[in-house]
Amino acid sequence: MTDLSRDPADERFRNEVRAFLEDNLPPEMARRNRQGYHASRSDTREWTRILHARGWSAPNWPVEHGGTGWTLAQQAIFDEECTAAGAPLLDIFGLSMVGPLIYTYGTDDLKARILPPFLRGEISWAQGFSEPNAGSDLGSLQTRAVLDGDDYVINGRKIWTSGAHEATMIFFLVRTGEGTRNGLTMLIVDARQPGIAIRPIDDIRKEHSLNEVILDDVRTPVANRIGEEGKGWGYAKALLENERAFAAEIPRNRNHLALLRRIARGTMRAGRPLIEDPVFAARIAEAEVEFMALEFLALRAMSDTDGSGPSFGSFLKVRGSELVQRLTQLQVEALGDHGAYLYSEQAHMAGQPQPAPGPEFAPGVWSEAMYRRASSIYGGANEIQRTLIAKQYLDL
Amino acid sequence: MTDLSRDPADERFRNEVRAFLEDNLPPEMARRNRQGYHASRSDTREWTRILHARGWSAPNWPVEHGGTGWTLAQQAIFDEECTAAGAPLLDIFGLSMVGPLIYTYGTDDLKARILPPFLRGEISWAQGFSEPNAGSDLGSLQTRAVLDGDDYVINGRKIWTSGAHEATMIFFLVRTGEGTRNGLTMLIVDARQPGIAIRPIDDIRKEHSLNEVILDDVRTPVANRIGEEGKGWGYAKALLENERAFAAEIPRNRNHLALLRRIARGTMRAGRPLIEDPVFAARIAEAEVEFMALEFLALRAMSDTDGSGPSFGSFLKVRGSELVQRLTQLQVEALGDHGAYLYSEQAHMAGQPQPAPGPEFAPGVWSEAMYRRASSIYGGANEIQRTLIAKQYLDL
Amino acid sequence: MDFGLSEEQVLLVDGARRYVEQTSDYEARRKAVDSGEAYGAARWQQFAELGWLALALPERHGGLGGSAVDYALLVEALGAGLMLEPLVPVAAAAMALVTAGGAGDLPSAVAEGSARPVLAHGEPGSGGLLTFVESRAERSAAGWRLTGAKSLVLGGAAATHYLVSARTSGDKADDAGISLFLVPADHAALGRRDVRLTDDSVGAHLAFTGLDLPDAALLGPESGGLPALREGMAWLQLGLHAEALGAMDKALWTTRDYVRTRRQFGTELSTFQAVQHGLADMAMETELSRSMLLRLLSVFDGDSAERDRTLAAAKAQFGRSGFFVGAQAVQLHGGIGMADEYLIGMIFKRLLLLRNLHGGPDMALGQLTQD
Amino acid sequence: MDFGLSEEQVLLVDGARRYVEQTSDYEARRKAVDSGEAYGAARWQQFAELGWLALALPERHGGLGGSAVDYALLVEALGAGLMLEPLVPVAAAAMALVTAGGAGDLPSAVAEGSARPVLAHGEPGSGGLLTFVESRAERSAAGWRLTGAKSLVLGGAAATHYLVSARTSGDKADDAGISLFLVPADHAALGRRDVRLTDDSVGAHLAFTGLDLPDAALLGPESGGLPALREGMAWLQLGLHAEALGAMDKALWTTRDYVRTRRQFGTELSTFQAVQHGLADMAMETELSRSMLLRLLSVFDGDSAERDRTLAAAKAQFGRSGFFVGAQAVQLHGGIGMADEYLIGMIFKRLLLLRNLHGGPDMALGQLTQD
Repeated sequence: MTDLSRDPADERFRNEVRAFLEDNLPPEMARRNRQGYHASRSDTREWTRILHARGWSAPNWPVEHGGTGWTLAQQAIFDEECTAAGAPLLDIFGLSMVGPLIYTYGTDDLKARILPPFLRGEISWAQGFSEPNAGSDLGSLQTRAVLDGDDYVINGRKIWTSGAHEATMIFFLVRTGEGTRNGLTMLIVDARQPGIAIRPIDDIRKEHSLNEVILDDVRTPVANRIGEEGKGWGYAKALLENERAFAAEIPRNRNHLALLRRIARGTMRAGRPLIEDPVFAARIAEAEVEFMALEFLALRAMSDTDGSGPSFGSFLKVRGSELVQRLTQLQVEALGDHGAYLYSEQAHMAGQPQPAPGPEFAPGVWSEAMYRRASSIYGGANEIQRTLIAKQYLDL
Repeated sequence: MTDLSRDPADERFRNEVRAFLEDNLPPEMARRNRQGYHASRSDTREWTRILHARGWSAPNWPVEHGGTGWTLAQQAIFDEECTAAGAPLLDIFGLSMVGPLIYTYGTDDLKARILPPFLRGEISWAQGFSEPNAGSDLGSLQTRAVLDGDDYVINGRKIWTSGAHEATMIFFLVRTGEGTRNGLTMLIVDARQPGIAIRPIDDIRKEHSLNEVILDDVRTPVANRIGEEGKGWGYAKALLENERAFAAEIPRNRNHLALLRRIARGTMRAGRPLIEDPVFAARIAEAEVEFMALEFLALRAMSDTDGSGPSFGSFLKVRGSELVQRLTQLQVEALGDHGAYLYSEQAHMAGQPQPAPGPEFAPGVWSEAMYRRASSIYGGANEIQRTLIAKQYLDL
Repeated sequence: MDFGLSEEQVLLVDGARRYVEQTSDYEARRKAVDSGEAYGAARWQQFAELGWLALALPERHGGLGGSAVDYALLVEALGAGLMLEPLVPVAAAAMALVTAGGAGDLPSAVAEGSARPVLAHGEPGSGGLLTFVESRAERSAAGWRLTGAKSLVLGGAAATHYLVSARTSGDKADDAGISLFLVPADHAALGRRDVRLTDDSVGAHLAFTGLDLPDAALLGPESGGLPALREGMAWLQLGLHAEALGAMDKALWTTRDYVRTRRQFGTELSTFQAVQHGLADMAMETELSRSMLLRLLSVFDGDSAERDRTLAAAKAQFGRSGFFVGAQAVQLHGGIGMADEYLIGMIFKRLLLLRNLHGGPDMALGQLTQD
Repeated sequence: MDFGLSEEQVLLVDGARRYVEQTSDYEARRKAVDSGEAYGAARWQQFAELGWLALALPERHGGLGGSAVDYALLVEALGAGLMLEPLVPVAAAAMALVTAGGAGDLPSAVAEGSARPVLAHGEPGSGGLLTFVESRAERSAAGWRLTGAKSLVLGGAAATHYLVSARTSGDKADDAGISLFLVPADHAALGRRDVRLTDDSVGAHLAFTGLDLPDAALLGPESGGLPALREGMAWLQLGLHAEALGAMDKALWTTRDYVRTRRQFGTELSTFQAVQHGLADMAMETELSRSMLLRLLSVFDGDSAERDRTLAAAKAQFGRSGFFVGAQAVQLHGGIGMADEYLIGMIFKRLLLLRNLHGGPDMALGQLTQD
């Protein structure tokens, strides 16, 4: 451990990010995104455009592909400051998932057609992996693509496709052959074309974020294939592992911890502020301890740039998702009666009065707590992550 | 639910038991057994003799075999009062395990030879099931008995045999044929004979309770077989299920809860009694809630005398063992510095001064907490109980 | 003790189960919610005809004189259907009215289905402390004048009357000084806001800014409303726990059935040990909760310290178990557990709301530590 | 940040690991315990020769001037061997002496292996509150007169000196008023009781009933001993956590190896998903604890509010994780986990003792809530 201290250059960078946010993040956008509701695609695109003007719209990409070339510490600081300021989340489907696959495995033509407009905020992505009969188990995907001249023709059904209704492009994992590991291919498809039917699925919050996507003779050119045919399983695995490395969601959890304290300070319980209840305060402290350890585990994982250490991706996914669930559940509990009132996302986004009374921090809390129940399900359910730890880390 | 109220006759019975204990339980014996250390075999035998004079030495047996014929509620009250008064535990290997097998499946000769002296406190039992390569998995037992004239000749090794060094008889599950379910037989063996070597295994408390038992051409007459040859698996299963029905250990857990409160009241922590610390008080309350629910689950299980309801044996085993572990762990924690001092069982039993300073409730607490780690291992580990619940209760 | 059901109880439970099976599919519930109505008026009339609204009321008030056990069995069966109708809040208020006396024929009207009083007791800052009442009632020329606010009034949007606790003397958490007032839901000066709750039911938030009431609005003795309030809140909690038990049981067996058919990695989900053990834990939590409810019923008759203690223990037990069972059901279902159209999400939301009601399980643990 | 080891650190860790492998088998430890000795004098001399006793001491006190990180790495490696020697308590007292000043050449004697001072700070009722000191020192003709008691003095039976905290002014939990005194272990009037602890090590319980000390026994400023005490206790906690980490890591991989070979129901234990997930949870707890230790090290230099906060968080983390890992290791081992002769039980007992030290994790959580 040559150096466990913080780099002073990082603190200068933090100040630079802060100043940028102060000058460039539209206040009304910040208001919309500071609570539990999720960024609209239009906020995300607008914010991407603003960042692009500064060259910051792909914080985790290398410079040669239009990214910032930042260190992992800088990326963490950027995330942290953006989250705290209320900036909308960027399009992680594009930034952390399909984008790196394109610049690593894609043809020059594909890179040139897709990456620049994405960096300018002109593309919104969705990810089409899960199917009605294949959740965490990608080996049993059945949506099939058949080559017809210069096009693939795709037929099948995808489900739980977040944001498909607002996406302009979708990357699909489809079957082009038999077998589990050599029969899958990754294809990019224009989301707005005949043959693609998008059926909304209201989620547990009664909001529309999930979709079923029915593909009926959908065509996409061979030039939209990522890498080689039959290698999709490997790309998907790399992508999911990359996702898990960020799955501790340190910036989000830090914000949730701060919000929890704010709620506990602002809520009276039987005549005193909830934060003065020693039992509730101990529950907050337990969550904080978990956060403090998890943050350093994430730092360790990020500092392992050459991949020589053990992979902590599944550790971060399991504990990060459990922590976000615990924190949001404590927030709902702390709200007391106001945790049982249904606030409206539409009213919040439009800056209109809420249908239910309550303090200003109440709207969005329950909604986020509900949404986060999915954190332990998507990207490989936590049960599967534990099995992965046993197999990969413990070599069982 | 024709009646959820308590039977007034039960309260009269409770008073009768209390009076008996007051008159008949030797105070010095009560002193020895009121703390976490376990009853010596001689205390157990002496107490059995005392109970036998009143006809109470087999509280859970039917009258025709020398038992009391009490209702399950009466048995529960008897256990509760005895535990609270500091009476030593009776020999549950004999009372709850091998005894019922003998009077259910044994020959008249076997019953006549074994049951009366046991009821008079003249036999101490040990149970020889586990082997070095078979813990919860009885199907892979290898100790073998071969018929030779009117005797079985037994060779093999048993391990984790509690109390074998003080037992006068041991009931063994041994292999008499091939196959898992039809190759095992249950034999009663005189513990004090050449060919039986008993190697003490000091346990985690540094006390001698466990043993390895090596059987080298040990002979026992065919007349000491319980039931039929090859049916031992079925008897063992019945016995373990019977054990689990009492595994919630309601009297013990009730006593542990009371002791926990006593320690928390008697221990100062940074200038105030620990019981006034709201966080610790909440931990006690959580355990009490668990106890209150578990007690009624045990009552429900016991009231199902015709076995028409679902079997809650594994429920009680899992939650009873987890509760006893939680309570004893909280006791050690509550003791503070005195939870780290090693007190001597021998000194306690002999009424001599302890090698370490501390309040009168300190000795025995850590010892019991350590011993209870085995509660979730023996009689089918809790992992196996959960699988049994899935298979039997949930039909998975 | 005898935990077996009597013949009458078997009939009662079977009837309620059949009703739920025939009328309470989740698509119908979703439609009712989307229509925006606070409760099903036609269903309420059926409840009355089936005798369910009269079940626990004494015969002198037009009731059937059923026991708390009968009531809990009925509500548990209905709980599996996640009813939107405020049967439990209304029954609780009716029992409080019976204890307080003085509301004329109102309990009989409850039994018939024509009146739906509910308790309006909790306040934004009370956090489940029974005696924490800041709302005040003062003598006025006309009778009484009420000031204050009541939050999360269950069944509040469907109610015909509110049974309001207000202080006529004493300080905010004193035992003495609480009085009960009957306020008609259509009182012109009542500040009432109907609020959709997170479990899809509709409650109300009430504000009184000098609301005038006649003398007769006071129920029971002035400043001596606590016993009736305590009785009503006890019945409310009993009913909510019984509802939760029905919902937990439904979640358990629905999840069991799901993992038996759902395939992953070439085999049924049910063959994975992690799934089996997750379900075993759900089963244990459910049966421990049922055991706690039975314990509560064994001491339920008559106001007593042991009943209060067991109420607190039941609150803690159901809070923990209900949340665990609901969350685990969502987890084992995966994606479908997160969909609005599916019953598992509905059950989870209901159990979460019940968990955090009345100060949540921590408040209950706090009550248990006071002895 | 850079979490990689320097070349010197790799050598240090490798050396300590090799020493543990070659000298610290569990049979040897059991024999040492059964012999009744408080520590291994020969081993202590080896520690001195290897430079381990000098590692973190400043060069001006005969030390090697190593960092807290170096120290933690060494102790973690030794922790896997569950050493009975009081390296950590002595190192902590030496750092307190360095901060307090005024004990002559004592730190150099520590570095050489000839002196073994330990902190005698905790009292039967202090429960881990740093400033809770009821022992008192009063001016006397000879210098100072000490009255009070100290419990659970780690390394207390092997010590040559006790660094005793006592109040010279103020009330029992005041920040100001604590002074530090050096008491030789062979002081004739010292009431000392060596006590076997539950992890097999030997501590001491001290009683002072008017124990006379010379003027020079006071270390550092009168009534201003808190900074040195705080420094010593911080090093003590750091060392105990590093030891715990080594033990947890050992328990994890020992259990992993065990389930790979142990067969049940016709297959290796390691093929059961419940066993795999139990081990995965052990791995996560262990690595989270390691991460917390690294976090503590990143703020360890210099007395600060952030260090105090992180010390409290580390205490809570290690308390929970250590107990979980130890208990889970016993559980997955089954019967052998309960045997005295096997290392898993020894590790569990050590981790349990560490968990409950200094008021346990709840005291630490309480400290975190004060901000």
